[in-house]
Amino acid sequence: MKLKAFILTAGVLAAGVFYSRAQAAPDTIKVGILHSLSGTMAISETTLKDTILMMIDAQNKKGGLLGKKLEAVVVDPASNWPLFAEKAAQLLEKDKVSVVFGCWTSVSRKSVLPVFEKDNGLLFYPVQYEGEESSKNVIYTGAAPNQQAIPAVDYLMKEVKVKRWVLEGTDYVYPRTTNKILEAYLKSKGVAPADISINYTPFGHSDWQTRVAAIKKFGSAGKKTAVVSTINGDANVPFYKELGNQKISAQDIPVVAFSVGEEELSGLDTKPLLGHLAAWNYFQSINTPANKAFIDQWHAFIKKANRTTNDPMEAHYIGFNLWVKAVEKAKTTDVEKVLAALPGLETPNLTGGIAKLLPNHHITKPVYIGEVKANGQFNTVWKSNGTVPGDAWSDFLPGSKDIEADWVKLKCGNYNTVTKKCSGQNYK
Amino acid sequence: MGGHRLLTLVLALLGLFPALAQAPDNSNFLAILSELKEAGYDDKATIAEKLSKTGHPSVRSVLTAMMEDRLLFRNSDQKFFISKKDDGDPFDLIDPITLKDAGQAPADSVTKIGTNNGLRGTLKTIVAHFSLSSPDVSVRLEAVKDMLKSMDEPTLAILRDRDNVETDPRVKKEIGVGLALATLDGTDSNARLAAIDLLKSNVSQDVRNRLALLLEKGADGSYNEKDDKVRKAADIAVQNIDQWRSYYSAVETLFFGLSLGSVLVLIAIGLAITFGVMGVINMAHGELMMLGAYTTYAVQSVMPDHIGLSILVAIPAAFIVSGLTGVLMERTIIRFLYGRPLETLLATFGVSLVLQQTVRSIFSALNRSVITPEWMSGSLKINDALAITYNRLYIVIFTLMVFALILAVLKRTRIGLDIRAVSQNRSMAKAMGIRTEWVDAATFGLGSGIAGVAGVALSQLTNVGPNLGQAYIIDSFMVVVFGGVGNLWGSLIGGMAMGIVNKLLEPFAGAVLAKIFVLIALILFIQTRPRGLFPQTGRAAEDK
Amino acid sequence: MRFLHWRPGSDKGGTWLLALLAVIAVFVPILNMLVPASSALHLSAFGITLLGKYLCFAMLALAVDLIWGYCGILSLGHAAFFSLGGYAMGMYLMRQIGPRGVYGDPILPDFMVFLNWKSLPWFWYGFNNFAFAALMMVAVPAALAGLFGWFAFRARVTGVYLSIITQAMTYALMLAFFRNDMGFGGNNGFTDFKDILGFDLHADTTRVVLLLMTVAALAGSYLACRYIVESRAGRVVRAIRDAESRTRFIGYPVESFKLWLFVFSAVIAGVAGALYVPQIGIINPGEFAPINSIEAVIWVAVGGRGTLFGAIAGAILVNYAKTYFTGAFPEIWLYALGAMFVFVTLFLPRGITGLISERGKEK
Amino acid sequence: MSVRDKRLYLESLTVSFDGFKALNDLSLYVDPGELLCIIGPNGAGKTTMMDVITGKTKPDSGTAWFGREIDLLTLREPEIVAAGIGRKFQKPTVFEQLTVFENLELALAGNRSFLKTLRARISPVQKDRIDEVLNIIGLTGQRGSLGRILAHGQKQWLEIGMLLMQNPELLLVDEPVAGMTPHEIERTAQLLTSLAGEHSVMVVEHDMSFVRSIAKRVTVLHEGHVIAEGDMDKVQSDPKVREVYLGV
Repeated sequence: MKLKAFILTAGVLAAGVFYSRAQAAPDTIKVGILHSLSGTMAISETTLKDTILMMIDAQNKKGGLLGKKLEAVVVDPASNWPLFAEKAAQLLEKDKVSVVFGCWTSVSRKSVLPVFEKDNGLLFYPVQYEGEESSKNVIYTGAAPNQQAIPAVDYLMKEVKVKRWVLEGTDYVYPRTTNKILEAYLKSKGVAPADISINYTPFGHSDWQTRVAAIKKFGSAGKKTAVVSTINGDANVPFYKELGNQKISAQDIPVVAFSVGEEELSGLDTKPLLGHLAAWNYFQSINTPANKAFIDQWHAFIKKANRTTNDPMEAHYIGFNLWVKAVEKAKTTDVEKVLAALPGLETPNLTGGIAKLLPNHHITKPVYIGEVKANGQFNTVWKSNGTVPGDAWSDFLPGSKDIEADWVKLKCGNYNTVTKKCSGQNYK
Repeated sequence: MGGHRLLTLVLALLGLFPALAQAPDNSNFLAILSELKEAGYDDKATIAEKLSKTGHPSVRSVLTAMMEDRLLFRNSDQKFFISKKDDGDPFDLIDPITLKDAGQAPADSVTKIGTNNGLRGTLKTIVAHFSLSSPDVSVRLEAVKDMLKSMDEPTLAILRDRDNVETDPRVKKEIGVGLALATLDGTDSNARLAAIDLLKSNVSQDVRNRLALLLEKGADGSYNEKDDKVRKAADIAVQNIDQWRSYYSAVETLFFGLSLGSVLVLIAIGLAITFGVMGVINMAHGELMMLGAYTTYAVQSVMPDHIGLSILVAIPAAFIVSGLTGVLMERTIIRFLYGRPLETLLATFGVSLVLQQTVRSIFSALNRSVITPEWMSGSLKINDALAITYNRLYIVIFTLMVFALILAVLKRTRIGLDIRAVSQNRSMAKAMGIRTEWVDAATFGLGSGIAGVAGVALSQLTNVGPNLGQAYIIDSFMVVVFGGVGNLWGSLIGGMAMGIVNKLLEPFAGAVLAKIFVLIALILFIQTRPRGLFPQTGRAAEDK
Repeated sequence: MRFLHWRPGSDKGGTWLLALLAVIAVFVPILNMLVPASSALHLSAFGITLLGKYLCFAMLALAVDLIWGYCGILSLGHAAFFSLGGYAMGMYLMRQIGPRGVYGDPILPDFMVFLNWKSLPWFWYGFNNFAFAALMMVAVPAALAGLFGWFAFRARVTGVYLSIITQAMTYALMLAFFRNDMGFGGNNGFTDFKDILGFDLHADTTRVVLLLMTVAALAGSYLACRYIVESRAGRVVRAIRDAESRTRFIGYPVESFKLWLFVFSAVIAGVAGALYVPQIGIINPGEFAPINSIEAVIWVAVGGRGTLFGAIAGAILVNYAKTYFTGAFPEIWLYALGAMFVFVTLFLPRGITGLISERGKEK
Repeated sequence: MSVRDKRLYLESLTVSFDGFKALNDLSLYVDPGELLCIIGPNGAGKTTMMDVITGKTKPDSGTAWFGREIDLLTLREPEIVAAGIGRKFQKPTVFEQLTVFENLELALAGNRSFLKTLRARISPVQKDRIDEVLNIIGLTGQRGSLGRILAHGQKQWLEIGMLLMQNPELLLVDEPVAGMTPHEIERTAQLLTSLAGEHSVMVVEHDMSFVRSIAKRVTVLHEGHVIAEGDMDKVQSDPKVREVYLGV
């Protein structure tokens, strides 16, 4: 009866998936890594997986944590959003990890959020994002819009004297929200609606002829024009190539991007980007001892002397150290206790400043604006004095200006200061 | 005599007759230079102006160096130097006064004078004054254009003088425009009318904007421009210019459509052969293109000093790489699946997954940087309103060449004859002693090779990464089906049509809706012509 | 009850399937609720979700097999029907969130609030009512399939042409749903659901019940499909697959047979999608991706097309393999998956069940 | 034309495929219950004529009436079948994946809509009818075996059987004995003659001896046109026929 055999074996195998494999040795602390290793997002996320592996490796060399070794549990959500939720559940319920470092896109974070809140897990999210969120179970080590977008626009307004704005983005939640915030901000600075042009293109948009021609036209109205680009990953290369080919130089119409970093630059011909801008909280080119050490450590770990470092890597570096500090302070990896220990903790970032975890689960970050150089690095042209605290809820959006997040006093991620009600996660 | 004095000043600036200029005041020059150390970007700009006014022979070299991020001072003695390259460690130093070699200095022992876009812009204009005398016409042209960006009295003077000695018509024309624009600011009514008359044939946006200014009303509702005659003339001129510009932008849109179309055709031709002629639903087609793109990257990394040439080398290389991969696929998998096209869909899909992961393992998941050679970047300027980007232009031409080549191979050569024979009646062909096995392999290899060649073109347009293939596979299928399976002409016309329609819609509908519309149109079209634009009778057509 | 009758032994696979489903239905609640969480035998919510996902995909595979395996129509767009069913359910679940969204807006879902939507778009009306939503989960896929099929079959679009335009259909839908202006949450789609019919979605009991419903739905649609393929209509359909014009000449309205089957198959897919969403907890345009439809076809091929049981087995097996590999060898799972497809098409043309039945004959 | 009611009227039909006239002003009548043989060289338009009758091809001009009431040119294939015209193709096409019994079952007369067939069950009467036909075509032994394993001749008979299931008033039979063994040919001849009388039968065939063995009336087509009619001897003695067809 082959069929029976088949079903039985299938059943037996299945058991392997549904039930935890041999429980982890008790003297290790499991650290989950939830980054896509295949599919469209693998480009960006594999690096972050390696970053955490490096941090774990280093920590174990230092003798581990609470006298235990750290053990990485790597899974591949394959750039598939539902799969993110599934893998998150696997890490929390089956592998019983103490903390998870992961996600890149907003949708992947939104997809795992309910899982983390249900199983009361702990996620460190390392990428700049649109804000409008603060979960008890997530620590946002990437930049909120007020730590990246707004300073960049300020720079263009003050230093470059830009009068006319193109907000060009990929059609998803991060650009939509960021552009809404920027639009409101620009108008509050007295920019006429006619001098703001907002446009969205689909993911992986590769034929930019029409759009760039339109930008060129918009920019030739006699006023200094700049493009604020929230274009996502793959669509960038063709965009800049088209700019270059249509003879739009950084002197004529500078483009400031929020998602083009060293990693992306290493993957493209920098010629058409020369002089264009990017706003980040970290540049590999920033010359501090901490950064130099980090870069050397990275090269040693990845065994490639030309691999770049980038902003989300620093975010993971900060996040990991914050977690370690919290665990040491709480003397346990229990999520509740760690979450209680986290707010207020400080750890040095790589650019000579201090990253402090705020009650809203965001951190303080410096802001740097750099111009792209031929070697794929950034030439810093502006830096914020001191660090900027991350703001979960933008003051420039009608929906969210009344909302604040505070996990210390209010114990709420979205407390409405007008209705005095806490909705969302801790809805009463 | 003022003109003459100015001329000497100019010549002095140009550093042509240092003798005429008063002996260079080095100390003053260095003094101004050292102000740069802790100046903000705006101050740096004014300092640069001052430097240029000193008329010191080194001004040009120093400012150029500053513009190119090569101006620095030694931390130890605060002494200024020019470095030969903007990067590297140590720097090879040059003395800013004597312009002689001044030894080396490790990178961390010096501080660079930072610049930003704005500052570099200013520097460019200043340096432009020097380029005016360059023997190279294009450089002079650029120089004039740069100077037009910021017109002030001295610049104007220099331009006027240049105008007298300039011989090249293009440069002269540019200067003419510049002077005319300047005249508009003047008061002499006739001169201004003349200027407008000269400008109305110029379709550049800047000119249009300047003229349009004359038509604007002030806050009190009255025209800023009091002179009616001038205003009317300007009005006519603006209308004239706008007319031309809209005409040219229509032409531009059409070209956009053609170039998008040719990309679609290029990615479809290979499939038209493997899918159309052989009836193999090759889901790995996209990955074969990806291989072509990676081949381009590989070629460039072995010949980094001949980027321009590399593309030309990459084309045959990519053809071979993808072609051989195709032959391998055919021999090991597909030949067992003839007459079962849907099975080929599954198997080739499996292959595509493997190929993707392979390049990920070899080249990592990161995109690879394929450099655009000089001759493919920039655009062919037809006039101030219309410019056609070279890479697109070349791709249109390239597509047509490839297409013609395939057609020739299929129609004129022996193997082409065999291919058509086998595709129409395999058993008969066999009976006539054609080695169908061999022909199948060759056909599939050909189609795959073309895919590789298309990959080379794509490497110039978009990311070279593991996902390159998936981005294009669907479009290529659409094109082939739209055109009619097994009909190359169908693919050509179908692809072009889809491209043009898409681009005509995009300005109004936006990229997404345009694409959706094209897809729906395709679905409806297939209802009316269930076998595509050019239905083909034969094996592929009968396949289920 | 004639609906359940079948010639004994005519369909071993089916018998086993129903048995297996029964086993799941009995043991899952026990293993999850009665067995303490400490015990190694405890079935976590994760396990239940995973099972639920497999079974939903199995239903999708069933739908594909019904029209491909039995009628020879290769649809590369079935993910569209799956997703539409899912979106219908998603819209209901979004409305259930009510004031618990992060902005606390009693009516508008969060994504509408931060995109400054002032009021609910008309096509969202009624979705706060489950009955209406449930109707839509079936009606919308059916309507699309009906419209599309009516055009395509009447025009006698067949073979690869049909396959490709089904692909075009789902591709167009994907692009459309990616647009934030559409009012379906753009790229993020719907997520962060709270409860269904008043039951907390995160509670294990709810999840168990959802799983049981999925089991029932799968068993039901399996029986329905078998009823069809074993009826005379089923024989006509197979006749169409093997000799379409002949069938036409003995006087069967081939187009309407195709249309009925296509619509029914779309409905199964829609229900599958509707059950998928509350268990997985998210629906977004990615589900429309043509690649998903192709994968569904591949499940069927792996399992063995033309046998309902094979389709289901294939779906479960391939997805199990996917889960296992992405967990065990994240770096190389694509190799394994790819190799599997090639292997199956080359050496198991009739899929795994084909292999099994052949072995059966050899004995 | 005769005053008696004909079963089928084809009058001055013309069909041309890009220039080439497959049927050229073809006129032809079939009496009720007669067995008419159509002969003619390749490309004489025999198959095209059948295509017109069954609605597969629409003629450029001419009329085709089934009895006095039914204008075939206005009907679609299924409707024509329903009207009572059955066609057997040159190349035998039976449903390979279905059993002989199921093949015949599908051919049963009766409502052909999806929903009806979904609930359809075989009534005893229908079962008897199927057995009867199985008997006529001599496949009672194979009732349970799949179509694809039948011998060539058996497939031909099964297909004729499928026509009989719908008991059509007019049977179009295209080259029934091509590639048959003499024994099979003999069986086929008996089968067809036995059908005539209660059905009108129109046979297209190359095999002269076979035609002679069954035909009462023979019509000769050439270049889409009728050039001779009558019994076998008359036709064979016709000089035109000898010229174009027998080539003597």
